[in-house]
Amino acid sequence: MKERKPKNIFVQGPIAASFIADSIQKHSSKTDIGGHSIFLGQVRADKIEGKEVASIEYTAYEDMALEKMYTIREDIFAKYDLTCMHVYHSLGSVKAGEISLFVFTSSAHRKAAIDACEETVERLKAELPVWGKELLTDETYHWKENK
Amino acid sequence: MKERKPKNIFVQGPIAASFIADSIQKHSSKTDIGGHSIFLGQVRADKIEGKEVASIEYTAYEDMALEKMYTIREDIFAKYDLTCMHVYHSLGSVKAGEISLFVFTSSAHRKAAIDACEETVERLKAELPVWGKELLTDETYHWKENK
Amino acid sequence: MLPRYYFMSVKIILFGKLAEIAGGSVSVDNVPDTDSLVDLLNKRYPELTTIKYVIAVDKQVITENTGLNKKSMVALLPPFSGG
Amino acid sequence: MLPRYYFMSVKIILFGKLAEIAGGSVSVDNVPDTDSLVDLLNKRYPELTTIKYVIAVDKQVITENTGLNKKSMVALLPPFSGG
Repeated sequence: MKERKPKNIFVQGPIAASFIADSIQKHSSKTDIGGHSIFLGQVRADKIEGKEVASIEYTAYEDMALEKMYTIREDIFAKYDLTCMHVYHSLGSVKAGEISLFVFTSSAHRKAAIDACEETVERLKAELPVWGKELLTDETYHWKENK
Repeated sequence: MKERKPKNIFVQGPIAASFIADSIQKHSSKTDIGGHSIFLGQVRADKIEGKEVASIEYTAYEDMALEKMYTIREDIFAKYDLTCMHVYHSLGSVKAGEISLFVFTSSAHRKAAIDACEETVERLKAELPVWGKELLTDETYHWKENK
Repeated sequence: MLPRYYFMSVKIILFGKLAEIAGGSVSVDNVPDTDSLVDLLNKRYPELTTIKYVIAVDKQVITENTGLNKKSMVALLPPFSGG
Repeated sequence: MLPRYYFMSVKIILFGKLAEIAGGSVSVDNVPDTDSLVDLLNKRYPELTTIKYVIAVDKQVITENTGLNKKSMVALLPPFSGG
């Protein structure tokens, strides 16, 4: 049986800008990198039937999500010439305007970093068992669905 | 004659991770944003005839670059449904491992942000009159050329 | 003699909207496969029939009827909305 | 009577490798268009013929011979390498 050690991607609450900065800073010692591509998902104050999204409460089937993410990571590394990839997703409450997803790919050349980042975002939105419950300003809620 | 007020994109020296974090943080009040796409160009310690790139010294035809960037920005905003776009490019010396380009696009939906970021990066690499003089570890140099 | 699965109990975990209807986990007895499981759950929680979801067995989403044993990890997953 | 352009002086700015050869700016007299300018510069700085560059007039890259006047902003631009 294959040994699988999925890296944790989940963080409690929003992803802080300072956390992103630290992550970027750590790559300055990797002088074979020429380009970084970053995607950030931010909670949008969508209008739903006249009410507004105040925050999203994220839950996940964590075991399955980490296994899926492991597979996605392996596929992306097989397909693109990447130096590294980092993925973080929030669990729990993230307010409108805060960041809930951080995907970060780096490569010697920009094309690989950009394409890998986009494909990772698309795949994890489609494949990771994560759910967002949108809490509205009137304290009702709505279950989000990815398109 | 059309009034043109090109925004400055040039910063002296490398772009700090903390500057990027501040830029991300400022968007938390824009709650109509759902996705940010960021590209960072990092100076690579390329090997050139057995020597290594220690830093790049950037110069630009600034007036023309800012006009070009203005046109690129207008084209990208016409083509994609963006909330905002920010572009910063270093002038002067940037060491290997440091960041010399920061492109940041935001939109309600990820696709527009991602596509706009990639197209902006491609266009500015091809169209902005900016030059990088690669200073090698033995104090010789080499003029970089974009592919 | 009864078939081996007769006394088998399978634990199901549910997420999102499904967990609101049936709780975060339910135990069901006597379900040899996922089709039987769905039949049983639909009887117990009629509201489940109104909701779109997929079934994961051992952390893999299944697309056809799948046999279960007492070690099976079964999860009911509504449409994903991460990111 | 001499043609008007006879006493015209045009200032050229150069970048990157080109600036190393000819300096960051040069003035040339008596060049009615960009083709004449290139001829003159090639005589003055033979090394320029070995280097790839484009010409911008008034901050627009030109692709054919272009007339110049004393207000023209002419720039010689080697291959870009920003980013």
